[in-house]
Amino acid sequence: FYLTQDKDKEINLLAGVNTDGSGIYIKEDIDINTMFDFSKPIPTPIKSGWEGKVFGTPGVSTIQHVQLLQIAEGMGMKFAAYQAGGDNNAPDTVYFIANIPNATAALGDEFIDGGSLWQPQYQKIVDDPKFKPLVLTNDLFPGHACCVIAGFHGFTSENEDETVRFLAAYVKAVDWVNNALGAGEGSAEYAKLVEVAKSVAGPNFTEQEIKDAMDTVIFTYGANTGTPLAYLDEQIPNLAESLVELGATNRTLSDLGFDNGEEFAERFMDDSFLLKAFELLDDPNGTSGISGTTDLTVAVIMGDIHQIAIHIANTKLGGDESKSFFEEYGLNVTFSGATNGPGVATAIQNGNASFGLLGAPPITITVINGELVKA
Amino acid sequence: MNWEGNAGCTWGESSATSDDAHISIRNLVKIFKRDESETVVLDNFTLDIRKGELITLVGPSGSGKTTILRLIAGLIEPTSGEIHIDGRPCAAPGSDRGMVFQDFALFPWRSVRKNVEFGLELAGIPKEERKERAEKYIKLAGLEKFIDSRVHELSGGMKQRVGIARALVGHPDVILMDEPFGSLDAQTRNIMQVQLLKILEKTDQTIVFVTHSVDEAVFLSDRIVVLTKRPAAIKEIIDIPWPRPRDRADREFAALRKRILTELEEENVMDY
Amino acid sequence: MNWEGNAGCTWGESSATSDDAHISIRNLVKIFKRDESETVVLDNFTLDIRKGELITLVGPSGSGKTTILRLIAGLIEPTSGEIHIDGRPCAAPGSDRGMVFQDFALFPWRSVRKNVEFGLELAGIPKEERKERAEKYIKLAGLEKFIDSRVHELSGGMKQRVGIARALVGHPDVILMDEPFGSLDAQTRNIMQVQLLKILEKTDQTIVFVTHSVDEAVFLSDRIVVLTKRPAAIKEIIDIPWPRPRDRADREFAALRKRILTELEEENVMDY
Amino acid sequence: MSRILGIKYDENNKNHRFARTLVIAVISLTLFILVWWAVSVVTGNTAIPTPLETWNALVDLYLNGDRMTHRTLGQYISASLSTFVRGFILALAVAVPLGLVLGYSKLLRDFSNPVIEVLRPIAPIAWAPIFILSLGYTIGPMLVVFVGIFFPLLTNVIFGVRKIDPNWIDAAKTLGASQLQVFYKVMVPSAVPYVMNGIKIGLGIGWMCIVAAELYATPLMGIGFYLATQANAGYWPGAYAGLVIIGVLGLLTVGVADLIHRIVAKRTGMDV
Amino acid sequence: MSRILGIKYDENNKNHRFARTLVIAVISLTLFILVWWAVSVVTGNTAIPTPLETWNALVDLYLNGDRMTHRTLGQYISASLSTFVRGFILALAVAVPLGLVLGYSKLLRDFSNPVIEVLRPIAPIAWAPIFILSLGYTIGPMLVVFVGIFFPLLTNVIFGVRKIDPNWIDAAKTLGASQLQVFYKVMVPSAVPYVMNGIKIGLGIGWMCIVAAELYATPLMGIGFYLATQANAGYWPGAYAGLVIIGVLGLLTVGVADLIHRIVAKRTGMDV
Ligand SMILES: Nc1ncnc2c1ncn2[C@@H]1O[C@H](COP(=O)(O)OP(=O)(O)OP(=O)(O)O)[C@@H](O)[C@H]1O
Ligand SMILES: Nc1ncnc2c1ncn2[C@@H]1O[C@H](COP(=O)(O)OP(=O)(O)OP(=O)(O)O)[C@@H](O)[C@H]1O
Ligand SMILES: [Mg+2]
Ligand SMILES: [Mg+2]
Repeated sequence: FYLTQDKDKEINLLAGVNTDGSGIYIKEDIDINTMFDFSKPIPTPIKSGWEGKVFGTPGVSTIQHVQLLQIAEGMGMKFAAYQAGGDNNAPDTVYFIANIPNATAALGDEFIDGGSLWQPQYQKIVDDPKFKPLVLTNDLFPGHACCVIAGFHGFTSENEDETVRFLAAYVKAVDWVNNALGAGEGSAEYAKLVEVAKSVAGPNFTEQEIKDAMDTVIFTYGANTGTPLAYLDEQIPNLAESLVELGATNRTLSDLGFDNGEEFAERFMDDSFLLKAFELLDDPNGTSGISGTTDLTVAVIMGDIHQIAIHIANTKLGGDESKSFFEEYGLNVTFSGATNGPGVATAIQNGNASFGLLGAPPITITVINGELVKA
Repeated sequence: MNWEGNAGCTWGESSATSDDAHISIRNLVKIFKRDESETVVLDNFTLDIRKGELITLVGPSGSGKTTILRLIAGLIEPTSGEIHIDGRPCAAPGSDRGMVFQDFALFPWRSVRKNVEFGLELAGIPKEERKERAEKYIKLAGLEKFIDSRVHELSGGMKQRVGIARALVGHPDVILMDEPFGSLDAQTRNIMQVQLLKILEKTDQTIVFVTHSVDEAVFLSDRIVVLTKRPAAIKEIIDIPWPRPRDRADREFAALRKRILTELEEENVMDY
Repeated sequence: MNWEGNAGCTWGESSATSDDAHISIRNLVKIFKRDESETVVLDNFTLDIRKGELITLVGPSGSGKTTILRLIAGLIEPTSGEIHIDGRPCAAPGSDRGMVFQDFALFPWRSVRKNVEFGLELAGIPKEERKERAEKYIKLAGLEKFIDSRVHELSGGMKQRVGIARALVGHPDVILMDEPFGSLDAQTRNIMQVQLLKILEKTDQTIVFVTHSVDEAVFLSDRIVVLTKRPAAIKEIIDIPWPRPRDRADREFAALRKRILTELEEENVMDY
Repeated sequence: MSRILGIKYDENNKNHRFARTLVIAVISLTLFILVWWAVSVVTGNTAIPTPLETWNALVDLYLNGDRMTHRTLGQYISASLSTFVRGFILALAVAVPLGLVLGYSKLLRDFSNPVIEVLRPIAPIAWAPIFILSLGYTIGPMLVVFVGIFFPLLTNVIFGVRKIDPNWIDAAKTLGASQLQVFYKVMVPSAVPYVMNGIKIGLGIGWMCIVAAELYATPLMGIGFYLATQANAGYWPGAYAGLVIIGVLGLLTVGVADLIHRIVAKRTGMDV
Repeated sequence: MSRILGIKYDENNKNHRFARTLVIAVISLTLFILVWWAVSVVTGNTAIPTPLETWNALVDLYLNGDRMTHRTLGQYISASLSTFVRGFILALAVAVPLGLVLGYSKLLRDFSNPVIEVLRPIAPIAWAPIFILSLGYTIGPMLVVFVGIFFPLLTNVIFGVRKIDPNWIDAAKTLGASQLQVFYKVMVPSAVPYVMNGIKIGLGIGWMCIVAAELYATPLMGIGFYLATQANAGYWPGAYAGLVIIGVLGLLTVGVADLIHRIVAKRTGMDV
């Protein structure tokens, strides 16, 4: 079932998806100012407010989980699993429940005092009287990487052309999304964007929730410069090192043969396809040589509008007669839905999907634990 | 086998002296219904059994022997007709009529002792007395070495002796035995017949015995009731006044045996 | 029961005429080992069996009768000693020696016909011939009405007749019968004995028959081998030249029965 | 009960018995529904929808599909069943031949036993995260079902082969069967009822596995996923509709196997 | 195998047999580990860790707890077991008395049967979303385990009461037992082995349920959660360590029940 060459089971980080776009919510009756000192440029957590509280996260290796972990550890506290019916009163401990991946789960859970989730689930939660917003992760970790596109090396190395076309269509979609947001309410593009977002998020969300949610997200495939993944180049080494340090991984970078995060990131990230995609986009005849369609499976997180661009890329924006961006580039894309980042990581890892959109931490954790790239 | 020439054992004697009907079966009818079909097993069956005798029912398979025993035991009810014991009608089963079953029907979760004590427990007899009486009968059955054994550790013959001890320990007036040795092999069976006579030696119980073996019937009985095929009627009642133990090689023995067999063969329609 | 006065049936005759050993058992030793203990079942056992005779082994339980049959069948191997059939040594089991089992050992997933055809199938006999031969023997056994029945629909006696037909249909030289009627009730048993004689009437097979019933042995056999208790030795070999069918009420019959029983009782140590 | 519509109930009439069963079943299920209804209304607990609400949810799902996921009932069911059937076939293909061989060869059995005993106690559902995450959503859950069915099936087949009456093997040998013929003419057919029994048990466990796997790995998009999302969304009638569907499918899979098992067991007269 | 260390292997020596079993088990398990290792190394598949990596993960979990959740192995195990034990006790308390009563009373059985047959096919794990979401993390999973154990236990107890040899009841009646005495002196004790058998089967299913419930509902924080998070984080040695723990606990729960069942069955001579 598995390809035996080490290189082929590698997973590489190919492009960005978004930064920011998650938020921490908290019970209505908890005083926000006891948990953060908002007078600092970056809000600073206050230990006494956090102690003993229970937070819901969408899974132990998701970015939301890791960020809460970083906050807790930053205050010298343990971030421990909450056991229903167990003893949850240890000193210097913040608790988590790691299966709160959506608004329904959060609103239905009897134990949590708060939690962290992506948009638009976050918006839905804070619109409910039970919870209120505590802080956006943008404000805590400005510009933090959130979702990224990861690719299965076994696929990308054999299908370089398709990979480049996939990224090109994706880049086009991100640009379209940002244009639509720029054009603002009232424009046809914006209306279309909201329509697609609504169908992605599901019937549980109101239009206003969707709009509010999209305002907090920054959509990006990477800065459009010579080194497109510059912001990730900056963050991934640090992320990898701190994940290991925080105990969020079971293996260390040296287990994989790396001396530090930079070395790891260098092997893990691959911007060559993205650069070629830019070339393809710049070529006015870029789509003329494409004949036929190739089938592709892409793993996504269900109901996550961070990943709205991938859905835009698969939508016939000009009506039923037109082609979607993917179709323009000769691709027939099927989505495989997972409930959280680790689910997507798994889909890529077992070759179920050629590409996946997921948070930077889950893919990094999976790659380190699975020794999926080696020095 | 040291049952030496004790010509008249207690029940042998009383069979000779008493003429009153101890168990009186009058016009018994028993019909089993199943869906559309009816089986008339007994149709106006009448029989008097004397106090203390060993009476044997022989008859073709399916003629209704077991049914008669179960009616006397009160385990089933007659369709019509009556059974009286010493003048009292007997309906529900009770400890006055003990029963010995072909497949022993011992309680496997109880030891030999506890099996024999079962009826005494039910009667609320105090522990000490229970113990004493059970031990007496287990000794009588020659099983003192196995008193605390589990039932499944015993051989067939031993099991049946437990069954007999269990039936006797409560001093029932009547003991009903339904082919008690039918599932034993031929040799064990012969030994058991002798053993039975030994165990019964000193009691005055009435025994109603059902067997397929004419040999066994002639060996054991005071009287043999030969039944017709279903519905069971009495073909003949044969008195056997001979002393015990009886000699199978004896001429009279063989002749009687032969005669009953011939009668039975007349009844048997070999329908297979 | 219409086996009328056919004084010398085929195998009866040949038992009288042939004197050569058909099956020759020489110095047979069989020892079963289990953990520390050894059971010496046969110790230097020697016996000659004539062609076409019906020879019966009787002996105390556990004396080794079944072991002898299984050795002849080749189902187990002797510790030492030899068995020859017509001069050829017999080691592995084969279709030249058929066997009839006490508990019938029919194949329940096969119909009566398919059970009887089993050996023919193995021998690769063509379908038509198989059918013909099987039907012949099923008819002989009086089971034509049940030819397509399942085994579990038959009575015990019918099952055993299927077992006999299955053993006979392949025309084995030797038929080994290990208490074939032991699990049948007394009356069915008697009927089966007569039936067996009828079925065998026209064949010249050698029958080695094991039984617990001395009565049965006397009724059926050309010769009776009385065995001692374990390790089995030959206590006596009794020739019975009487015609068949034999009369159980006959004086001689009863006397012989009695004599053998007495011999066996000497052997029996009643250890229970 | 004894008099309905003026007709006296007759326990011995087949039609009456059938009518009784029917009447009781109807009363019983009506009572069940009423009690469910009452509990729902009295507690006012939204997590206990009324039977009517459940029924409506079921009808809605059937007519309009799942609004939340735009999947039809048929898609849900076929997603569950296709995984299930593939796992079942795989288990059958591996466990039956393996079981036959292991039942036959003591040496192989002795060698494989420790491994089986080490792997068997692992709850099959525990393999779900490993198989699904490492092998994907197609092969992963299929293997979970496989593990669930494999062990009960294997142990039943081994048990079946070992439970074979040794007399059948002896009988086959004396009818001329070679080792190979004994294997496929005796062992294989006599193991069939045990295979069926193993299938029956295995299917029940396999069905539990697929439901559990679907609760765990939502992209399987089977009926378990539907139930979980409905419950998650707090739409209890939908959740109960899911329960009903799971029950019906469970009944179908295991019920069919049970039926086949009974027929096979009855036809072969081998009551497993 | 026939000669080791110069000692000839003797199948009939108990010590030799034991030594053989031991040697084979050691070889077998060693081979198993080696094959596992080889597969891991040859495929280079990270999802198949080597036995050593698994062992190290296990030791690490034991010594340092789970770094990701700051929980110890003991906490994981006690979380799983406490839910399991509570569900088991509840099932025992409900199913055994209910089964005895339903086995005894045909009328009640007839009434409850349709309801049981409607509820039973629902895979117990399917109740997990409903129970857990509506009743919370303490009572919810306990009820899931309860449902898993309840039905096999109930059907076994009913079966046991109905399988009672009717002769035992007749025997008890003729020894003077009242209806009530028949119930608790005959039916209850004779149902014990069936209760044990039901427990054995039920425990296996209950254990599956708790593992499945933990995969589904992570705040239960049992060993199933550990396994799932390790697999989720792509740390396969940890996931396999979880498998090992689940296997060991499964072995303990079901193994102990199996042992008790065997002892009870043996002591009572009732082989269920
Ligand atoms: N509970 C029952 N329901 C229906 N028919 C029954 C029942 N009990 C016995 N019978 C029928 O009654 C007839 C007589 O049965 P019974 O057992 O009394 O005969 P038996 O003389 O003891 O036979 P055997 O010698 O074979 O033991 C048989 O035809 C039997 O089928
Ligand atoms: N496979 C075996 N292993 C060990 N001992 C055996 C084996 N087969 C038979 N025996 C022993 O050999 C002795 C003779 O057995 P066998 O079955 O031949 O006696 P039998 O004369 O047929 O007895 P029965 O009349 O009870 O059938 C018995 O003590 C028995 O326990
Ligand atoms: Mg009878
Ligand atoms: Mg024998």
